Order: sequence, then structure tokens, then C-alpha cells
Amino acid sequence: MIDNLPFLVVAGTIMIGLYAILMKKDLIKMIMGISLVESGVNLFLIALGYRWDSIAPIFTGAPSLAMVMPTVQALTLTSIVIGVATLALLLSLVMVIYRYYHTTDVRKVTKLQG
Amino acid sequence: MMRSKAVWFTLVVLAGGLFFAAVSLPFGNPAMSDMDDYFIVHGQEQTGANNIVTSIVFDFRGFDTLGEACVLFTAVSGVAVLFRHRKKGEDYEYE
Amino acid sequence: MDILLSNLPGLLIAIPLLGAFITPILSRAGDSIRTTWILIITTLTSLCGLLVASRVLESGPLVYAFGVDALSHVIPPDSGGIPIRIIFTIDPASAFMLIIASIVGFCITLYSISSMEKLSGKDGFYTLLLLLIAGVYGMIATGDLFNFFVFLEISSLAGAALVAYRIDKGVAAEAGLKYAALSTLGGMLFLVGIGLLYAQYNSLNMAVIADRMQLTSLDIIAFVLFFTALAMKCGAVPMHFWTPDSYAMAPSAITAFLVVSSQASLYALFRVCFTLYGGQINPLTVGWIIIILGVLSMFVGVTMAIPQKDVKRLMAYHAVSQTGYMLLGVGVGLAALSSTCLSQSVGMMALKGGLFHIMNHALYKGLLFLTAGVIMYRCGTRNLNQLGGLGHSMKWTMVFFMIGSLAIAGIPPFNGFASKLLIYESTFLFNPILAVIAMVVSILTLASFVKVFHSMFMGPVLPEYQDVKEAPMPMLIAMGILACLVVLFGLFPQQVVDMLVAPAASALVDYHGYISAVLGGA
Amino acid sequence: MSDSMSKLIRTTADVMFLFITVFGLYVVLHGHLTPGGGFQGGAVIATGFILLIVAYRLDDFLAWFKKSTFQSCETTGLVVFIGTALAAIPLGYLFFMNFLNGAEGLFGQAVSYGINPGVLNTAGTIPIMNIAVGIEVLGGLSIIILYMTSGIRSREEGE
Repeated sequence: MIDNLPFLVVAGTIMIGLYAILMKKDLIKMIMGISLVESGVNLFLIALGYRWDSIAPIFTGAPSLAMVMPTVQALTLTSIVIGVATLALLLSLVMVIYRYYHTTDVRKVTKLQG
Repeated sequence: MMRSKAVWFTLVVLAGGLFFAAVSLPFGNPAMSDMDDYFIVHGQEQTGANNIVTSIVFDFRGFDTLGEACVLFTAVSGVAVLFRHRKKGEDYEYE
Repeated sequence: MDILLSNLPGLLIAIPLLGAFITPILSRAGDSIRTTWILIITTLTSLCGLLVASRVLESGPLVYAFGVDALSHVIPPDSGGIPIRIIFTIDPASAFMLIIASIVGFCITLYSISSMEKLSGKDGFYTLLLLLIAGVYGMIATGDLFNFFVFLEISSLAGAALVAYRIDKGVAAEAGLKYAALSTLGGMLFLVGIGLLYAQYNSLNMAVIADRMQLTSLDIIAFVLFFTALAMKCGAVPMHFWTPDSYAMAPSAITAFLVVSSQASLYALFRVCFTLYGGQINPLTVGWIIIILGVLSMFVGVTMAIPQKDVKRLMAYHAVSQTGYMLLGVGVGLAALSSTCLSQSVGMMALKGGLFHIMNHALYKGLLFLTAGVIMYRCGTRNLNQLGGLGHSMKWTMVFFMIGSLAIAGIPPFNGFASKLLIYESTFLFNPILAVIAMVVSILTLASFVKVFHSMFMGPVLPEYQDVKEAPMPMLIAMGILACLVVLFGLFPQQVVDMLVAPAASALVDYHGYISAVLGGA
Repeated sequence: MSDSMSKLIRTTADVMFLFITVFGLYVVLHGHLTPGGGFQGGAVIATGFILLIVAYRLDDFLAWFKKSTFQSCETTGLVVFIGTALAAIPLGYLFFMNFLNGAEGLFGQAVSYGINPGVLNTAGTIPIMNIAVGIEVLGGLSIIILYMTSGIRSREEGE
């Protein structure tokens, strides 16, 4: 159980993020929740590639040749940049909404109904 | 009231799935690693880069990085479109 | 010349991306230069898509690896038979979707050339449109799971920014926010699924994973994650609250292509169910889950559409209900193929009906949204209560709207009827109640479109729409292309089914062929 | 922002901006030898620009760097990136092939396998793509921050 601590932390982070998305009533808090889910998923991807007592897969002056799995790190790099891009778009959308609705409360931002 | 019960149900189901996955996945010794070992062994020879992760990001899976640069470019154009100076009367009055 | 032909799948994505990158620079030099540049890029992309599709339909699946020195080195000789690079696997099913994307993509760009004249921020609009087209092409053509996630994100972000393009005092921004938030959440669930599969099979290529799949409990969790993520994105019922808002608030040309983008997610859902988890999952249970989703989507979509007073919102709800038809068709196909009592032909007929309905829906729904766009462009409002008597001045738009609404209701001479007939026949043999529900929904669709047709085009000429003129020429050409295809597919359904739909359905079902195309051959 | 910060912060921002840019360029250029690469280096340089935006008034910043310079930065980065990828096709290879590796030309020097101190002139098209992506991320992130700050400013005018 204690060996799988990273995966438990991942599950906890994703659950906290989802809780924030589904239960919070403020748009900014929902976007924080989405960002939390993204960082949880990134941690999950990185933790998948770890091998016990291995080093980063870089040959420049490497102390040993037992190396971690590199593909997952490339995927996480892409996922992080996608997270940044999504966050930038979501926040600028909330800024536009605040300019016209003068509120970020989910219950008030509902002109599109029915 | 109905909505919050449904929300709690989805949260509990997802929590169960994730924790079961977290427990049953072996951390530290992955089940199969033939593709990654290929990258580590042949990375320097085929791409000439010491940093295997960069050789994957820009050569073995370079197409993902092109897609990712597009994601950033989409976000920039999206933000530029949202904060542009609009002429008067462009907004359609939604009643 | 043959260099270009052998590199077609790579160029398929490179051309729209190159066009999107250079558009901001060109638009500094003037509007007409940008418009010609956009037209060149769109025609090249659609041509490339159709060329790839025709080559695949003639000579079987096309496998293209990125970054190898020759076509034959898809799998490096010294890697023990595992593909290590990103591979595009275009088999007849993705070729079928490529044809839809290229036709509708060309028509909406032609349409938006004239519909965007009076608006600001055109270079941002066209850049995002080209990126959306490239994203949808990538989602359809790729054979690599993580690459599919990247293209899913490109089309989601570009789609959300375009939905929020008109801003409309913040209301369009709210619709864009809903679409972006939901797509990101779906993307994250998809990524967790990819992580689970990677942990066990150490590969990102669909064919390799399908080859090594032994359906452990983790794989079932991964399947549930993939299913919910893609069902979220394709507008099926449980998560359909974003569809009416985004389709109603986006510019009409973009709505027509958002329909194709959610159909690409539907195609990915079928790819996951049929190829990635080919012989592993229990087809009956998954088939019935898809059927229930389909029936719910059909029913909720139509019942919510009747009371609408905004034209595009009404059509958006109809899009949800038509997605229900596709889900019903393919769900019945999946379930019938596995049941022993029914013959294989019933399952294949249902599958063909579902796939054919995807193409028909993309065509006539695109046509309907473009006609709604013409009315918005000329009269400035989408509210049915304020519109009236437009038939006198907008003859062509009325004809196109009539073709579209008769096709969506499944009236014989048009293509909607051909695919719905296939679905009715096979569903009736499988389970009569479903067929009855499908027919009732089709009648309700016809009822609501007759109401819309009457309130928009019939009646006396209203004073405020006295001087309304017909739509400009590029819009009419775009709608004309779609209308001709709707009529053509309606008149000759058998040829279209045999040439396009049958190979797509058999390619989808035959996952061994898919795996051997990537691992064995090439 | 609408009002610039105190003199102390502005001078430190000036000094820090130079070091941040040099460090960012180092991370971009040595992407194929040490940890880092186009994205990380570009983000580091972008933080230098954002430091200036925060320290000075937006109008002062826009006096030094116009939005169009960042936009052309971004577009050239992207065009160079997809250009090197497309250049493989006329040479007879497939899209995205590393045709410069081991070809003795630019970045083409052969690499001694296993653990080595790392030679800068290696790894074919990877350093070119690193630089291209570095420029693109630098321009892209700075533009996002510029648009968002100008978005805040126009809101204050009660649009």
C-alpha cells in the first residue's frame, strides 16, 4: 500500500479537483478545480514511468545507466502546455463574462436556459 | 435536491474507480517497457541527442509537439479574438 | 508528383496548419489577399482529404509513420515488431469520415467568406477555423491514442473560441465557457484512460494495444473513462447541456462544422468500441448501453426542440436527437452482430444505417444551419416570433430550407430517408419497440420543422423585412453544394452505400484487419 | 497595470530581465543535452517579459515592445518549426524526418554513444526545432498576458 503512495496522491488530487468543479458555485473556483485535475493527471502520467532507483534518461554526465521510462515524460510535457493553453482561454472567457454580467456566480450566469 | 444526489453519486463512483486503479497499479516496476528500452538504447544513435526525452519530444513523437504548438497558437488566437475591439452594434441582443 | 502522393496523410494535416500559421501575417497585407489565401488552403485541404479517401477506398488501409526515412520502415527492423513512432492508420471507416469533413469544411469556409464581411477580428476567425478543420482531420486520421488527445484539444479550444466569437453581451462567452470546460474535462478523463493502458501495454498505438489487450479490470476502468469522455464530446444525452448553447450562439458556419467535430468524437467512440476493445468487451452489454443512450438522446432532443423560439437552438436540439439515431443504429449493429439468433446481415445493415446517417446528418444539418445563418445575416434576428413572410424575397433560401427539413424528417426522395430506412428495418428485427420510438421521433421532427418553415417563410411580408434581399453568391454556392449532395444521396442511396458505407462498416467490424495493417503489413 | 510599482522594484526588474533572458536562451539552446528544451526555455524568457509588464505601466511596456513584434515572433517560430518538418519531404524522406543528424552539416556532428560530456553541434533538426518552439512560446505567452492586461484595463473604463 505504501509503495503506491504516488498513485493515491494522484487519486486524491483528481477527486479534490472534481469536487471543486461539481460543487463550487463560483466560476473561478471551477477553473481552479479543472487546473487541479490537470495537475493530478500529469502527476499520474509521470508516476507511471518511474522505475526504482533509476535516474533521468539523460546521457550527459549520467551517474548510472539504469534510466526511467522517457516516453511518459514527453507526454506530460505536452499535457502541461495543453493545460496552460486551456487555462488561458478559460480565464479570458471568465473575464469577458465578468465584464457583461458583473458577477462570476454560477447561479447568476445563466441567461442560456431551457 | 435531485441534482446534488446525482453529483454525489458520480463523485463516489469516480473515487472508487480511481482508488481501485491506484491500488492495483504496481508503482516502480512497470509491467512492460519494451518501447521505452528501445528509446533508451537507440535514442542517441538515431537522433544524436543526449537528452532522450527531448529526442522523443522532437523526433520520435515530433508530430505531437507540432500539435501542441498548435494548441498554444489556438489559445493565443482565441484570447486575441475575445479581447478584440469590436465595431458598434455587432452584438446580437439575446432576449 | 508521386512524392506528394506518397506523403498525402502527412500533408493532410500540414497544409491547414501552415495556412493557419501564415494567415495573421497575410491579413496585415489586406483583406482580399487573406480571402484568396484562405480559399486556396481550404480547397487544397479538401482535395487532399478526398484524394486520401479515394486511395484508401481503392487500395485498402493506408499506414503512414511520421519521421521514418521510407514508407516501408513504419516498424523499425531492429525493434522486434513494435511501432515506436506516431502512425496514421487510415482505413475505410476513417476515409468515410474524411469525405464528410472535407465536403462540409469546404462549404462552410466558402460560406463564411461572405458572412464575415461586416464583422471585426476576421484574421483571428479564419486562423481558428483552419485550426478547427486541422483538429478534426487529425482526430479522424490518427492511429495513436495520445495524438488523438492532442487533436481533440486543438478542436475543442478552437471550437470554444469560435463559439464565443460574437461575444453578444457575454452570452456567447458563457456558451464558449461551457463548451471549453466540458471538453477539457473530457480530455482529462481520456488522458487517465491512456495512462492506464500505457501502464499495462507500454504502447500508445491503437493497433498494438488492441493486439496485446487481455481485458483486466484496469482495462474496464479505462474503457469506462474513454466512453464517458467521448460521449461527453459527441453531445449524447447525459452531458448534452452544452450542445444547444454552443450551437445557438456560434456563427452559423462554425455550428455546421461543430456538428462534424462532434461526429468525429462519435467516430472515435466507435473506434474504441470496435477496434481498440475489438473482441474483448461483451458486445451485448455495450450495445445496449449505446442503444439506451441513443433512445434517450432521440427522445429528449425532440421533446426539448418543440417549444424553442430561437431557430438555431431548435436545430441544435434536433442535432442531439439525430445523434441519437446514429447511436441507435450502431448500438443495434453491435448488439445484433453478437447475438446468435439474428443473422449477421441484420447487424451489418444496422451498422451501415448508423454510419450512413452520420454522413447524411452532417450534410442536411449543415445545410439547415447555413440557411438559419442567412436569415440571421439578412434579418438580424433568430426569434421565430419576429420573423415571417421571408419566402417572398428569399426564394433560394426557402428552397434550401425545404430540402434540409424534408431530409431531416426522413421523407423519401432525400438522403435522410435512405439511412433511417436502414435503421428502422434492422432495429425492427432486433427489437420492435425501438423502431416504433424511432419512427415517432421522426414524425415529431417533421412536425417541428413544418412549424418553423411556416413561421419563417409563409405569411404576409412584414413591414420591417420589406427590403430584405437574397443571400450573396458565395453563400448560395455553399448551400447549393450541400443541397445537391443531399438530393443526390437521396436518389442513389444503393450506390453510395455499396461504394462508401459498406467498406467503412466492414472495416470497423474487422479489427484483425486493422491490427494486421499496422503490425503485419506496411 | 494602471500604475507602475515603486522605483526599487522597477530597477530590480530591469536587472533581473537580462539574467532571465540569458538563462532562458541557455535552456532553449542546450535542450538536446541537458534537461529543458524549447517550451521550458521559452516560458522562462516569457516570465522576464511578464516581470516587466507587472513592474511598469502597460503603456510604458507597449512603448518598448509592440504586440505585433510578439505576434511576428510567434508566427516565425511556428513557420520555422513546420518548415523544418516539411523540408524532409522534398529530400525524399517522410514528414518530420531528422535529415540533418550525422550529416556533418549544421548540428550534424556524430555523437559518441553512452555517457559523454555532450557536444552542442549534434542532434540534427532537434536544436533547430528547439529554437523555433522557444521563439514561438516566448511570443505566445507574452501576447496572452498582454491581451489579458489590456482586457482588464478596458473593463476599468466601463465598456
